[in-house]
Amino acid sequence: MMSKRTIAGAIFFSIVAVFLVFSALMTHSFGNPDETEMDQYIIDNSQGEVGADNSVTGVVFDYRGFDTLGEATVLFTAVAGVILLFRRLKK
Amino acid sequence: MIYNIPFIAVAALVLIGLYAVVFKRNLIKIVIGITLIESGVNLFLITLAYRQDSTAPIWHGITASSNNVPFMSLPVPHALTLTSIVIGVAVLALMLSLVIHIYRHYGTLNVNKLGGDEE
Amino acid sequence: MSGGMSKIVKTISNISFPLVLIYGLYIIAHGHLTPGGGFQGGAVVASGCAMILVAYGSIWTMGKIKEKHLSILESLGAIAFIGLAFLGLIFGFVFFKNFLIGEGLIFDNPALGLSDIYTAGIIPLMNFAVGLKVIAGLFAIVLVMAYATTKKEAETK
Amino acid sequence: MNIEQILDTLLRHSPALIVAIPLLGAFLTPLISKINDKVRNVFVILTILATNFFIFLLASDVFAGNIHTYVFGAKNLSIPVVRILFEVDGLSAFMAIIAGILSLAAVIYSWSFMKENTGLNKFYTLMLLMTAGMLGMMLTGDMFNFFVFLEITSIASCALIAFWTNKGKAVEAGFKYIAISAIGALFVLFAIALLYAQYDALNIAVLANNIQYTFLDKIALVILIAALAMKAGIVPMHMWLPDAYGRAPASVTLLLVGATQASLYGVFRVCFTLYGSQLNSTLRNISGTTITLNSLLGTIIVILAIVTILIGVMMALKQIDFKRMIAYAAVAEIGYMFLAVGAGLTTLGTAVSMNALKGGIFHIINDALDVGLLFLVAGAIYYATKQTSLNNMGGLARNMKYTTVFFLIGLLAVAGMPPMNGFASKILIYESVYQVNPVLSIVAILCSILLLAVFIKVFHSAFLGPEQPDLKDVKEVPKSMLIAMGLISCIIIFFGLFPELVVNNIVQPAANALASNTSYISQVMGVI
Repeated sequence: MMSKRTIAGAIFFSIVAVFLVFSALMTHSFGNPDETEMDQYIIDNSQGEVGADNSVTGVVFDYRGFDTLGEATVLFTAVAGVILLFRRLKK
Repeated sequence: MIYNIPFIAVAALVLIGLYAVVFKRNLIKIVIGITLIESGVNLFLITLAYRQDSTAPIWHGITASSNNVPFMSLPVPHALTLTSIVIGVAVLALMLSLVIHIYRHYGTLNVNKLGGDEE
Repeated sequence: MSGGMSKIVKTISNISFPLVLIYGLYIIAHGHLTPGGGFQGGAVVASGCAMILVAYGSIWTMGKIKEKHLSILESLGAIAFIGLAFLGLIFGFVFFKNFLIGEGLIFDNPALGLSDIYTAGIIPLMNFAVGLKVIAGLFAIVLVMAYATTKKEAETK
Repeated sequence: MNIEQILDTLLRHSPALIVAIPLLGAFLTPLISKINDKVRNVFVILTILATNFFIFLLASDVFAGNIHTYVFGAKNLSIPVVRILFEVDGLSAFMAIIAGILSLAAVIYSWSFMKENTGLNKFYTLMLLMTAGMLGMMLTGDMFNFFVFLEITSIASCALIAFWTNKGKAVEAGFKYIAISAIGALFVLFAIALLYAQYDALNIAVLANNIQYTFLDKIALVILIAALAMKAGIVPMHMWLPDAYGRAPASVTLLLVGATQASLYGVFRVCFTLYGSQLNSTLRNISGTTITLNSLLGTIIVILAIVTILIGVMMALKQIDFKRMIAYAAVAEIGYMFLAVGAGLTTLGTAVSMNALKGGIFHIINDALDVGLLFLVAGAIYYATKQTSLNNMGGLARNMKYTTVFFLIGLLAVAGMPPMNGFASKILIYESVYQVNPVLSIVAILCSILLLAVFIKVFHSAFLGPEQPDLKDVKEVPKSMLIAMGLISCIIIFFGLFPELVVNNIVQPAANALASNTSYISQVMGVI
């Protein structure tokens, strides 16, 4: 006997499964991306513009530095949250 | 040619995680399911970076004007994955602390047995 | 649990902790040259700290360092990071501008095109700021969670 | 430098500063709070005030017709767009104003409301982080950056929902919220990766310019809308919302309203800007009638909206917990916005559509203010009486005069009665929806009347009626809470008295931004 919850879950699960399998099959074949304009620009220029041998670091701290600020903020938020949750409740 | 096997693996990972989230009743298993979905998405990002016969996007002692410039994989997905992993750690830490609190209050991790509060 | 693990474990972790520390700092410092960076190196150092925490027990560790000190360290790292971004606004006229590149001061772009430990503008500085933040942040999370769970166990016994 | 040049420089940098100032404030709060509590509270309020100053500076220029872009780390845009950029158009500025007002009211309110609790340093840090996250979501022009800010907002709000850790229900609500939002955010990331895989771009304008509407794009569209609508509390996935709204401290709930609307903004951005140029494309021809994307999408949204309104109102009728009742009313209000936007989508390009969009957008700010005010009143009652159940309240009007007035204002505004702001926007929605389908309009009006009935009942039992013996010496709440409620009430009455002014100056630019995405794209793509 299946509960209502299980049935709803199964429907949701199967819809997502169809979507995921289709997207896995329809994506460009592995190793042959169609467009690489932005990434090729970064590979070619990261050494000259940023001065970093490691293009990934060039992306992380320069081209997409604002994302890294957000990422650092996420960690900061998590630390603040965990300390808040385990605080002493009485003064 | 391995065609789209890595993408199928992504779909499989995400689906296993989603299965745990939807059908399992134990909070720790739900948390594991969410981290599995996250690994699947990270794997998807990192597979997008690969170009056939490419090396890591790091210049070792050569410049872009040298003769034998290596063929490199795409750097942006690497950076996105890095960000996504750190975000995953943060979410995991918070979820586990909440699970600890829930266990303290109710003495159980079963979702069905929660509720019926003291208030 | 409160007394930590056996003497062997404590000794071994004492010996290996400096190595882990050096390795993590190396990864942080070479972030713009080799694979790695502030986050990865910070995670390595934080795992070394977590090893000490496991070996000695959370109550002993809490006696040595409190989570509020770690929280302040983390704040300092975050302020250094966003402060560098604000310095870009002041000196380079754009938020997050890599203002040391092309200025001829420290951490400039080398003429030959090959980068080294002293190049890449604010990236090495940002790596260190993020590294400090990640070390303090991850260690604070582990410490607080471990302390909260052991304290509860000790109370129920 | 004279004052004009300074203002000009500030205006140019304001998109970055709007997010950077609350972030810097959040990082400084742990250090500032070493001094003492009062200095910390003043510092937090000053930070939010500074943020608000920049928001209004930027918004005043954006509403004059300019779109601002801000590239991080470089002076000018370059093609290909490799850097993150902020792009502020009418819709973004409009949403930023909401977030600014809500966060200001929330921090002022917290001063007295949270005074008795421990852990306030972290509480204020998280409030600032949540504000920064919301504003970042609203201003960003980059898909991945949007995801990062989405995560900041949801992590901060989850920790704040579970603030009262001694109550099991609060922790449970926090876990529910983080689980739902983590899964939602991961699927958003998956959809972003799908888009990246095809176009090698993350910038919204670039993606909107290149989008082909392939099969993968359709999948990405469905995943994005479903995940963001889940976070916005649309009906099949609204289960987390009453719990989270009901269990969080009142000032946090106020910010949560803003966070929900930031997700709503995400839905609008995806539908109207990212896929905006594809909205008129024909999907299928079935025996002479063409089905276009906008009509299909609009119909789905309208159906979801009607169900959302019905369920919200029906559940609100049953509740005896004050905050949960308001939370279900909030669900219904979100339904009204979606109703208007769905109606606008089905008739895209006509005058009716423009009116519907205007009504929907005007209703976003009205909903934030009305529901927010009611939550603050509920918090005030909890502060004074320590009661949440409506059965234990009675005769509060005798001792809490100001709170009663604020509740009356909120009640009339939520139910859409003149002369409040809710009337101004709901009448726009009814008119335009009536032209799409009269039945929908009638259902919407009926539900609105039911909402009025719900709150009249509350007003009668909690504020009038016989005085409860144990509530005899209830006192009026402290000044800071009254100031926060008064601030919101003033804006509500102002909007209600001069709706034309607001619609023409603030809502119209936002509606224009929804109706066409060409200026958004050309701002980035047309530079070179």
